[in-house]
Amino acid sequence: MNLHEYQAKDILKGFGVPIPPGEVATTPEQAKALAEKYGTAVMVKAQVHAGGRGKAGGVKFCKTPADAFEKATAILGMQIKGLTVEKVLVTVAADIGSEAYVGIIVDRARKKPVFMVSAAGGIDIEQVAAETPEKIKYHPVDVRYGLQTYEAMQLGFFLYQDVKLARAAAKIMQQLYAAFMASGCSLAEINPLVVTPTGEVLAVDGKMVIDDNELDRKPAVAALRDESSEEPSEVDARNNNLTFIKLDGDVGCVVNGAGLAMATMDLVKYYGGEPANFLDIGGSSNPEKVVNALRIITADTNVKAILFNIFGGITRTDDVANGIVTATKANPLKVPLVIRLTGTNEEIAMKILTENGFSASSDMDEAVQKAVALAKGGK
Amino acid sequence: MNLHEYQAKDILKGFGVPIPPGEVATTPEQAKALAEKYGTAVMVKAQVHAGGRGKAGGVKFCKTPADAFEKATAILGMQIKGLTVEKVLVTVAADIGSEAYVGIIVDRARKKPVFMVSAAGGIDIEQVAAETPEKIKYHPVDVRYGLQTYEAMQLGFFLYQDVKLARAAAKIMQQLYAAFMASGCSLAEINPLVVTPTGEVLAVDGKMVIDDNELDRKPAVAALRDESSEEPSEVDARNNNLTFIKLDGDVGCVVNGAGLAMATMDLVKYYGGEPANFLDIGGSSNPEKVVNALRIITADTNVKAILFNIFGGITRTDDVANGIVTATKANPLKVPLVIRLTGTNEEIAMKILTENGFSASSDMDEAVQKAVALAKGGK
Amino acid sequence: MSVFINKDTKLVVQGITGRDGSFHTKQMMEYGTQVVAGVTPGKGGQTFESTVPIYNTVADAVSATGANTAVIYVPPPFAADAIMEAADSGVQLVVCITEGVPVLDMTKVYPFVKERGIRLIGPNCPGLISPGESKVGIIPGRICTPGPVGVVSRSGTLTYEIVYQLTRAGIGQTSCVGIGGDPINGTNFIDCLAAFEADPHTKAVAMMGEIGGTDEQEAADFVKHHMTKPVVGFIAGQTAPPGRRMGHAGAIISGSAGTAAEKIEAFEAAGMGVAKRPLDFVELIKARLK
Amino acid sequence: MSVFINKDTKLVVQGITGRDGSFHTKQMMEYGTQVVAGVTPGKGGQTFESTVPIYNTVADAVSATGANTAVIYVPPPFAADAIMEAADSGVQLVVCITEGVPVLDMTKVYPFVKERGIRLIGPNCPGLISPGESKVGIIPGRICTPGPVGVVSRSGTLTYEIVYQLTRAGIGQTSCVGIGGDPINGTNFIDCLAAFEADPHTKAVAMMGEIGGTDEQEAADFVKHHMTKPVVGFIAGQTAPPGRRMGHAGAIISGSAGTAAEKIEAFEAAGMGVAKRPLDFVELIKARLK
Repeated sequence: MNLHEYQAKDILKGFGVPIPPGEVATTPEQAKALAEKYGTAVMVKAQVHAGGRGKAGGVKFCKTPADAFEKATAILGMQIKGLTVEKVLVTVAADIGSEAYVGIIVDRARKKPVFMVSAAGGIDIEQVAAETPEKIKYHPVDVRYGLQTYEAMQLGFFLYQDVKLARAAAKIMQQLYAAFMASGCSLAEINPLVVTPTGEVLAVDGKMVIDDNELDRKPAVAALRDESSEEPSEVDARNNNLTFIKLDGDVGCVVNGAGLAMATMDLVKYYGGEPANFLDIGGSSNPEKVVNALRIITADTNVKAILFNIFGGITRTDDVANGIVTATKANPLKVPLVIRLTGTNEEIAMKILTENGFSASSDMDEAVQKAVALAKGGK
Repeated sequence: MNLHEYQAKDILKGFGVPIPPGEVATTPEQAKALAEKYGTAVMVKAQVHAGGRGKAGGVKFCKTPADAFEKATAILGMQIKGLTVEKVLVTVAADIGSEAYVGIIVDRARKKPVFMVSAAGGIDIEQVAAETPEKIKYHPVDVRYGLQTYEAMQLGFFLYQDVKLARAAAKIMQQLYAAFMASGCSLAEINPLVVTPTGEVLAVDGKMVIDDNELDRKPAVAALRDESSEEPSEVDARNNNLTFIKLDGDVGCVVNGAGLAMATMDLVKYYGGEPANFLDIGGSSNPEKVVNALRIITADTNVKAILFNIFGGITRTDDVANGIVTATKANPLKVPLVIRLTGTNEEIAMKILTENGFSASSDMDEAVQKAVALAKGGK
Repeated sequence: MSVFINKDTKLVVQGITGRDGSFHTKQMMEYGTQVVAGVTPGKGGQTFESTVPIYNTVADAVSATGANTAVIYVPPPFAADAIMEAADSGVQLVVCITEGVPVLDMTKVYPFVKERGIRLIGPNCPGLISPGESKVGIIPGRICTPGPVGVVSRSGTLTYEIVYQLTRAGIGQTSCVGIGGDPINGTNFIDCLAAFEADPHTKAVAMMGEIGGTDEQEAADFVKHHMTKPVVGFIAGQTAPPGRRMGHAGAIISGSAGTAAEKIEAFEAAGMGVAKRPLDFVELIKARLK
Repeated sequence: MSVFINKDTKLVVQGITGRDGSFHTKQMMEYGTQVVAGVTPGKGGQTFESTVPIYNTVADAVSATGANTAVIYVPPPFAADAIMEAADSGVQLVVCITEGVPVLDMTKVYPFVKERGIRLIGPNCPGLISPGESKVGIIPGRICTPGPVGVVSRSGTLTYEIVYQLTRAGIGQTSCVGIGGDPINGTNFIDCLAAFEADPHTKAVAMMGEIGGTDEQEAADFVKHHMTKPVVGFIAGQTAPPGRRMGHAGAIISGSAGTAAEKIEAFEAAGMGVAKRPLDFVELIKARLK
């Protein structure tokens, strides 16, 4: 789950990271009032889950409250990478002497959180990594011990020669690490970390991505989810414990397991079709999930055929069969349905389906080819 | 540093440990008022840094407020192992179904905090350890990971068969561990941990000993020190960064290093004398320490001779010499002084002493024999 | 005849009385796995299906029954603790089926398990099966048959799919190992490839990867330099749009190091067979067993 | 000729610009120790005494100078971090002089150091000296002289006392190691006894213990079963009242396992010589060197 800049900054502030004052506005009037309150130049920054806000014109410097009003008017309602800007962050504009990058990600290979720091901040760290990799220092953290002061100081000295700045940066890195761990992040970054002309070290932008698996035990973090900034069908799916990603094709797919779901999409394409979505009903199944999956898929008017591909392990195929029966009884389908189903409790499932007038195959290639053909209006 | 029961309980309560309500009283009137406020039977418990309070009559059950007044009158001012009771804890008397022991100490051999738990609580755990060692479970904690839930549950099941009680105890152990680590303890214990007839698990007594080395960085814990309950000369010494323990002999000893200080005491005894104290001026020395050491030792009227035994390493013997000169100029000594001094900056030290009319030896046995003789009025 | 588990595997089931745990324990018992104990705190002293003794802790279960392997079916918030409990109990192999374990929990669990020299498989995995000998986890037993192919996969159901197709084509398996799709797991492709290379009965290996991460590239490198046996690989997610997370934490293309194209290229560079779709495994493996 | 340090010891001093650090660095340099670097954050680029380069971090110091040993003179709140920094920098030996390190810090530092296979001596110790070769720490150099006796002690100044008396009696030392009196330290008696047993130049060992703990008893057991060389022991605190802490965290008699009488008994049972007072070492060692 992505957090907005203002949310990430609120968390970081709670861990002691120095951040310029700022508040959220949803109207130009509010933005103007905040600029007046701060009595200094401000930045007005679009709060959307998209990178490249600056390039898209979503981040503006405002000298006066009137200026803030004007810029907020322009930014609010703007579209950035398909997302509508509903909120702006109005924040005191910091004097910027230098810009550094500080980030933490969970690294698969090292099996640890890894710091990435670079004195070349303010821009895409991916670009720095690609063009001048020597400007990035990577530092894995052993979570059994946490980030020690000496490690933070090594990172601080990588950014700054001056010991005062290095110490300030080291402290911020320890605070960032604490926030990262406490919030259940998979990524947390400060970009840019700024040194002002007076020698203050400040976090001018902040980003956090939360591991979705943490949300159940971190209700305060979970409450930060902003559903207004996401695809409604994906929100609906998530709220029903389904993993759903909308795509542009016409073959609706309901699969259990991410690997098989991807392989199913691949096979749809292999046989000349286009998947309409990725949908994983997950491991432990219950009929309700199937009902919700069908509701979400059929809401997409592009869908011309629906393909179930279920290989029962922990998922019981009889649960899936029951779900199909229940869902189609309540809301009869308007598009053809192809069912492929095998594995745990397959016999029971087949019986349920047959008794309710459905046919099902146990062969994946056969089912996919059939669904692709049906979507094309064939058969 | 020892904490009083009420202080330890306050800390444990802060970590969530369930504890019967209680407050401190310094007068019988206050004790009575508290008993009235709780409206139930209470315990009145002497708050002194001494074990065996119960056997000494310092812990009493009081059915009524009048009873509490009477018992508090008896306990306040009472002497327990040489310490005067200045405070009592008035606490709601818990119904006691069973009593267990839960403690954590830092174990030298395992180099870890170690839990000791026993269903045989309420009495001295040393007695249980000596007589029925199989009734104690020891569990070292790897501080890199902390006390995991499964470990706490193993301990919980060692105490209680019932899963609800085991879970409650496990939670308390995790809270106790958190309090232990956060407060910088060398020992923390709950004895007894009580199960009430209604199935509540409660900490009815609590004890904490803080590692003195933690106090500088834990001001809130350091502030709990109750100097009124300690030997004044030892308080004075500690406040001047000296380690001092008053003994019954007549040879005052000023030594640098605990090992050498003990060996000096041993040697005093070897040559027929009795040391008046243990006094370690520590490693990094400054003349001020010597001044304070002499002040504290000479306040003891038993002292008949003073022996300095300084072997300079990190301690500079010139600092010690300067201290002796300064202190004796300000307050001329009334008892003879024997100085043994060698090691770092010995030449400078000897020069300082000679110039100021002191003689000094570099031989320990010689100096100790001389001091013993002087204390006996010889030479 | 197999890797990691065999006829001598003595299993303790953590979460044996839960919905999934009880269902799959029955399946494992039916398959012939020696299920010697179950664990559910508070149910110590009871029995499961009138035969399997239940204990309050894994330590109790292991000391009473000599279990050497643990399988975990507990909800995600308790999974990390369950893995550590198992790793501390004396078993040598821990298989964690639970899906949804927070990745930061695994940053702590991983060194804990490694320090004890224990093998962890999973989390978020279907477990493993050595056909005809033992099954630990949730892989449906009837889709497998004994034979010469080692199977290793990051995916659950995709594994079943491929094993099922192999079995239907008469190609049996020594062992099938689902290593799980989470960013941090206990056993990786290389661990399994090395085990299959060492197993005298394995003659060829089928390996199913996914987009995201670089495990498949490293595995390909291992195949190139350390394997004498033929390996056929597959990558799921060839058509996945970049930057979107496809269910598995694993199935996200981060940077440029995790696309299907790169992984397939690595397979080809290592001289591995490459299956374009699951069904292709049948012919590719068949050709390599000759 | 020595254990742990010798002519090839290349030392980095942490806290080189502090009061104690600068004083004792000069002493070590005068003694002939190769002090190759110092560390004080913020003073990187400067030099100490115009000759020793100062770095901001130990890692920088080690990579620039090839230091293989670190000695720590930083205040107690920073000592644990300094030990870990040194242990992570590539040096093989870390000597922590600092007194007053919280024991819970050491519960974390100890496994950190062990995992890296580094030897830590201390904290709260005087360091060590191999007379004529190298001195790391604060043991006064002029009280030592080369010779055949290994010295190991929990105490600081008591070590000096005994070494001084040996030297005055013409008995030299291979190495003198002060292991420190804290409850948790990096190197114990047994580590040192084993090193002296393995050192061909050491012909006898003098060992100074204290009341508290059971380290001396375990050391005696080691002497009995694994040492061919004679060992003479001493216990400080024979007259200490029970239950009182005598300065050192070590010097407290807890339970019944740490009295002087018990320790002396263990020495005797192990066939060790027992010194009743420091001076006794001279005759006891002399007799054993013949």
